[in-house]
Amino acid sequence: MIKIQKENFNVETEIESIKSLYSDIGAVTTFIGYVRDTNNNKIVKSINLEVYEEMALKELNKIIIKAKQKWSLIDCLIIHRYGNLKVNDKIVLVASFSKHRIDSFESCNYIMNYLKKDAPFWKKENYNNESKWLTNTN
Amino acid sequence: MIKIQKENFNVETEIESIKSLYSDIGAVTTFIGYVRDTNNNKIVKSINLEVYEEMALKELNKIIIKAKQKWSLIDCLIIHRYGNLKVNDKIVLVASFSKHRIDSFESCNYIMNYLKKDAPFWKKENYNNESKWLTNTN
Amino acid sequence: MQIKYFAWIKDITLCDEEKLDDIKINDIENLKLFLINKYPNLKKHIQQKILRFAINKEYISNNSNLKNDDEVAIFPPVSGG
Amino acid sequence: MQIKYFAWIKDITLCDEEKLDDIKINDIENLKLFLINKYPNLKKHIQQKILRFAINKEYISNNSNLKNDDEVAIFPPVSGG
Repeated sequence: MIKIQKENFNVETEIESIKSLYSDIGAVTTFIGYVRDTNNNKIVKSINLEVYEEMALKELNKIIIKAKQKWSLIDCLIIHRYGNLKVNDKIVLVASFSKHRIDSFESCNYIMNYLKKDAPFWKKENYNNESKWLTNTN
Repeated sequence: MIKIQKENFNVETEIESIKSLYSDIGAVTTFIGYVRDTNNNKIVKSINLEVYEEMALKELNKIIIKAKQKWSLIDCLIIHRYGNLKVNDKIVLVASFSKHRIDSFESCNYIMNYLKKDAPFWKKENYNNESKWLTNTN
Repeated sequence: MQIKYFAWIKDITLCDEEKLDDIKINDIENLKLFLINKYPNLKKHIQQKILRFAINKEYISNNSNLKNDDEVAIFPPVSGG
Repeated sequence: MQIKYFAWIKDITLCDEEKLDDIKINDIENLKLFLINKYPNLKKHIQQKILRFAINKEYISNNSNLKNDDEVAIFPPVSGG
């Protein structure tokens, strides 16, 4: 499942909404990204997250399909927020559900790597008197 | 933080209780283990989880210290349950908190690997008419 | 043809999107020339090849033909996650 | 000296722990001999070296001396997580 939304999310509720569908899930790996208070030695006040929503849905869906081809996955969840986010706010959740640990670990990592490389989201960090658009690095 | 407990836990609440202490956390990787309904082609009814609690605390603490030496970690959380657990119950939560993604991913994986190798917990699976003590494999 | 701009590209184009139905642009290379002409500040970014182009929500890497009902998106390197 | 048993070892010893204060056991090898004698069904597991020993909650890999106030734990391969 892929959700692109402004609203915050509850990690327990989101994981449980998928976990409760399958009794053969033994392993869930999640990654949660947050807005940090500092970046590149500057104090961050907030960020603006822009998305090309229809394309992001397509790209994230492709990434999940590729991950399912590489690992034995029961389900996947990606939630990515957009809009104005404050320090400490959650930005993204990726959760991989599988029978065994290795599949969930590796696929969660893989999905995050491709999300950061290809999914059309852009962060603008707002500092005290200025703003800056970011570019993901590897 | 290390918790060895009978009770269930809420992933959102547990993560937030640590995340809320630090505004420089940008990345949290978690692993959640669950009781599956089937193992080795047998239908699992429940499991009994036994622990050598004082030693488990010591071992898990050592694993966290080693992880902090290898990666740039802000905090770590391990919750491991014991006692009688039903299918779909959570067994374990490992969460690694860091500024950047790679540190949290790799350390969470590392902690789970050593937890499964060295932490003195034992699972007994209960099937319809019999029970079996398990041994972790790699 | 619908052209969509994202992130700091919009600071140069001063719009989120524009329709180019009356202008004859039949491939991405033509579109680049059009953009450089209309927005001189885009020139160096287009020449440095740091921008990404998508047609109908799919990345393209080479020059590609454009049809009148295509949605073309132009954006800088992404920074989600 | 306190000896603690875990998991299926308890199905053989039929107890969780026992105190061995009056018995002279001064190292792990001695303890193994004592255990094999008292619990013949432990013999093959001890000889196959699949059991792990801990003194005062620390794993040991070689033979180690034992003091009277030590807590020794004997257990099969773990299966947590």
